[in-house]
Amino acid sequence: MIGITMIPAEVFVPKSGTMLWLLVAAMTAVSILFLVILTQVPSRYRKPMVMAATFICGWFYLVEFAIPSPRDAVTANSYLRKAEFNLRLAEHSITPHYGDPRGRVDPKINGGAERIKKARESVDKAHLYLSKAAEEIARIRVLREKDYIRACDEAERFKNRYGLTEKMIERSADDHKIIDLRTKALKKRVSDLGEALSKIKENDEAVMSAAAGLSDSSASKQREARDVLSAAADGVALIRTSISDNFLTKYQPPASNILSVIYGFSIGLGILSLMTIHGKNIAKARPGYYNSIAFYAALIIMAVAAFLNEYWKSAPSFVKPMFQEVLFNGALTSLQATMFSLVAFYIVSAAYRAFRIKSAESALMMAAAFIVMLGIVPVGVAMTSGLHGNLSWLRLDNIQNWIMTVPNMAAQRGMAFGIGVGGLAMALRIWLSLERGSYFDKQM
Amino acid sequence: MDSSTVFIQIGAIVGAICTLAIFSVLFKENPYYRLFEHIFIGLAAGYGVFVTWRDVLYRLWWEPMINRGQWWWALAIAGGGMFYFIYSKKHQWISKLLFGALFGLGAGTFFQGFANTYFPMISASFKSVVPPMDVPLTDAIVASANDLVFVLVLITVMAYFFFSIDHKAKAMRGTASLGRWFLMFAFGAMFGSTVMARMSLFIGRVDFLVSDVPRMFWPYAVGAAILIGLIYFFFVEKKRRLNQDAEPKTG
Amino acid sequence: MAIILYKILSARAGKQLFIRRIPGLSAIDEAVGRGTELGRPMLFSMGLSGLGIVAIQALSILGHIIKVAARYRTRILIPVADPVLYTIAEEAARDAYESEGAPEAFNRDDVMFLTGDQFAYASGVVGILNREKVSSVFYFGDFYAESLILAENGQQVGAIQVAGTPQIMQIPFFIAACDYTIIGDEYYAASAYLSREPTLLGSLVGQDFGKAIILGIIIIGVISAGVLSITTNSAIDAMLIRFINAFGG
Amino acid sequence: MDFLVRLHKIDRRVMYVVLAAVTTTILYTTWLRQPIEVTPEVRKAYQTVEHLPKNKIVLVSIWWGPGTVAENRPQMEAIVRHCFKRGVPVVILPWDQVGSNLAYNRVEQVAKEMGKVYGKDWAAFGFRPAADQAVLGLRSDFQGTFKRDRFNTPLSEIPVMKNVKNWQQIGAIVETTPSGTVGLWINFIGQPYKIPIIYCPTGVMVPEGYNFLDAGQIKGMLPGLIGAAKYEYILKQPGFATRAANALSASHVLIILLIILGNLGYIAAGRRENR
Repeated sequence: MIGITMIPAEVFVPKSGTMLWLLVAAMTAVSILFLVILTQVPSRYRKPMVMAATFICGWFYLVEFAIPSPRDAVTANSYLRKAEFNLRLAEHSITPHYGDPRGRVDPKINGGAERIKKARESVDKAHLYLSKAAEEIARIRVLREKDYIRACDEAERFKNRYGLTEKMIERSADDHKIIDLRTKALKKRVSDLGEALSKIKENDEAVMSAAAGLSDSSASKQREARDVLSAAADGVALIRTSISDNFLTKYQPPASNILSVIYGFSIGLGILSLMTIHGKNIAKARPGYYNSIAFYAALIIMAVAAFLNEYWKSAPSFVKPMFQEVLFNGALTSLQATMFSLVAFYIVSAAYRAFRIKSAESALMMAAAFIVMLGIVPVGVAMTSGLHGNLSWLRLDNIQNWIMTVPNMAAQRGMAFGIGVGGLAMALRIWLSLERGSYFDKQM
Repeated sequence: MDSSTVFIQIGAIVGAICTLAIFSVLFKENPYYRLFEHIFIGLAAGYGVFVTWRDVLYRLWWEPMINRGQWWWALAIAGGGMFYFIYSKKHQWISKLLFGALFGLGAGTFFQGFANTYFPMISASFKSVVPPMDVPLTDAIVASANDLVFVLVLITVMAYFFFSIDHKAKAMRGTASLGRWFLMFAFGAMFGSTVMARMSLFIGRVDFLVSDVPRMFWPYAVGAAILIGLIYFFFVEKKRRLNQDAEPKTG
Repeated sequence: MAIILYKILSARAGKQLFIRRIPGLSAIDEAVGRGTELGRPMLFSMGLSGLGIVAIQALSILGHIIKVAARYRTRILIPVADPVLYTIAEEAARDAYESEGAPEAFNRDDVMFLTGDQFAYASGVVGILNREKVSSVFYFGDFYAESLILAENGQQVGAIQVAGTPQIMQIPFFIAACDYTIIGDEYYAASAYLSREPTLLGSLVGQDFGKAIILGIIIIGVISAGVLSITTNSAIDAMLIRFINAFGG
Repeated sequence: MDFLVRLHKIDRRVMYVVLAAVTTTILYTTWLRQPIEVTPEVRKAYQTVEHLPKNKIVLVSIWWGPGTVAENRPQMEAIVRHCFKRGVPVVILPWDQVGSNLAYNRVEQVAKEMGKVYGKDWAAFGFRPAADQAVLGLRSDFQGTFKRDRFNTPLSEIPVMKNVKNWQQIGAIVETTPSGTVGLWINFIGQPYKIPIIYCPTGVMVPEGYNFLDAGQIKGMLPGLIGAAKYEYILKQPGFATRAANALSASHVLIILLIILGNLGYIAAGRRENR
């Protein structure tokens, strides 16, 4: 990526040599100037500025998300939507029971023949829409390809005019074109569309083979057809999202890069905090100051060894194993793994204390934990492995499985909805600066 | 024995010392643990600095700016610099400007994630509670009973989380408390299902100590442990007890 | 979203709203009180939260706790795992002390950064819990496998502990080891419940409506699925499939 | 009665010592057997290895590190033992820095035990980042993608890998992993070339694994540590996994016992107060 807007705004040209350093220095000065100006902002403008910053930043992601799809893919998208709908309809027509993969539609009873016929019709329709969508996507792909080539030519001309060096430009691996943000976005669009095309073809073939199996009324064939149809419907839904990016989507990676860099600067704050606290401990020789010395030693040795290992090409041969085997594998990962394994002990004492039949609630927790704990280990499984046939559902491993997939899953989902909506409300309050509390109420 | 094997063995011994140090906290917080806690934080922080530089600042900032001539990246200093205004009493608000922007981004990404995460969960909850007709009767009953339980649990649990309805209200009392019971049952199940993974972690550490650490380490370790224990008891603990007797307890 | 906004605005206009009791949140004040009685410091951990709405909610709760603590000049230790959050937490803490008129009670060293490494952070907090003999501990934020390490150590030093996290998998461990645990989206109700600020209460009622809508959709979906299993009428089928599909992709 | 009441408040350190002692003792008790029931997914894995051709290599992919070594290493070991027993060549392919050493050391031990020679019967690569590119590359150009083994020896000098040109010389993939990485192999190797994949996830990843199994995308699975124990059971070579499974069972039973004791004490204490 050469620049955010390399071609239209010719100011943003990569530089090299002295000019680069001058500009970097100048931009640093501008940054500092900007910060100085900020210090002079009168206090009554401060709050609105913070609110505006919050609003604009939230807006970027919200709008990117809310705008459905680019102009060029609207038609293709609607075809795909129709195809998906018909696939689901076909799947349903040959499913005797919603959401249950078993059973079959018998053509002889209960309007079965009618249902199979309907499924065939729907599949044919889906096929039709899929081919229409493919046509449409192929058409816009050609257009985007042309755009891409044009943009590349422009970038090439640009490169020659400003004498950019090889290091400063990024080339795409396959066709040696210069890549900047715009060409990159176009290239991605072309390849996305190409991929969508081949995916459509794949799904279409699967659908047609499923259609051939539809008239076979055996349960296994029907189940196979159902699986194919449902997978194809999911596939089509995926294709729709893959071609639905809009004019803001391409700015997401650079935005997240900028964000990462700004975040990266904050590591200094954290380390500074650690170093001052431990520095004070040492300076004042507080009790346990030798621990702080150990902290400093570990921090410095680790950081120095890591940097040497990465960047010092002609380092003596002990540097690499010293860092990798002793500091990283030996010390750091052992400490992490052991700290993690402490949970094994704490889980015992916590269970012992908490699972008491004081109340219905803790008794219930205890019962569920008992069954699940026994249902996973061989000893527990062996306790009830004698149950066969009609009683096999009473086996501990089966009950354990049922608890985890039915009531547990449902309860987790019920909570997840609440947390999702709660988060949404919170996000909304933040975005519109409606949040209250000491931090947010303070005058600036 | 080549030199890399030696380093691997040194690493294993260092690992054993660290492992024992952390395990010692199970008995009591002690100077040995405290020392390794500080070393741990130091190592992690040191490695964190390196990773932040290599994966973020170098790759995304320094490299494009210096090697590819994208001089405008220097402007990021303005953004990063805003953090450091928290140390100034007078100009604190500048950091708030940055935080405001970051809050906004956080909120925006949540909006984006919301639909992707929760819509599929909604549609996956559409369970048909009607027994299927073309399968054996027992299977049909089981299937529909499962779906019924699922929907029931889901609804009662969601009902429990309504904040603006008093749980003392008649219609809510039963539903919400049923929901709470289901929740507790599910929590018990989650607890039970985690035990095995955590136990295997401990087994992993034991296995590490036994099969990866060189055997010759152990006599020294036991000797050192006894020595440290004796020193600790005679010097530190005795002194502490003496002090305790001498001075009245403070704070 | 529109409903939440509407409720916020109508609450600001002065409409009275009812909120049920949430035991875990009522316990916060009790825990702060105990810290004051014992004269030992308290600890507030946000776990591994990075900057996001979970952390902002945790900061709101922190603000409330500090306000109560500042009245009695009780120390509160805040170890943080994310450098950006560390800076914000420091500001939030300072602001809270200032708004209670006790800026001198704020000690910058009480807010400390402890590395972003999950278990290094846990080991540090364990050390602090034990050394400072904390009286009460609050866990609000994103917690993962370290939840039980922290909560059991807090239990061992005899602290009264209150926890809440949106990470569902960690709630059982907090329930087992803490005195009070707030569950699920009670987490997001916390700031409204504690402050009784009309804006927040309104938002809370808005959330209820949001959940009611989801619940309604699910009930309709379940009925549709049932109907789909019985009927063979193609018009109804098409309609219901359309409905179910609306949430599928 | 007093004894019962005391059960109400067992000191946590006593529990920790008992837990550590019981687990460790059982972990190193070789004669103990608990009834093990072999499940179909493990039997399928066994059958797959049993029918592998001897002229193709088995790629053992290592994603784990010290965190899940107790679950993933026995899985790897059980399958490697089976392969060695049948004379199927094994190649270790680590994507984790620490796991690279842990896996190599264990396989070396096993090889020594079973009289297998490095280079002839098995080989190992060093740690590699960027797994997706490597997997994409090895399908068409195995030699060019990897170039050298763990000890920087060119592949052309290692008998077992000399003739591996592309996917056609790969007999099976063994995926030992603590996270959702198996999709890579399924999408790029398993599905297009019909190369069997044996999936060895940790306990928490198991439910997801059954979906792959149902869809036929993997040809067998060792669900967690218990899966490895079951595999050893079929192999009739009880090893670490069997012992570790015993230890797990014991620790579960121990916890349940402790909870029951705690409740007995609680009831007893309640009675005494009432009196």
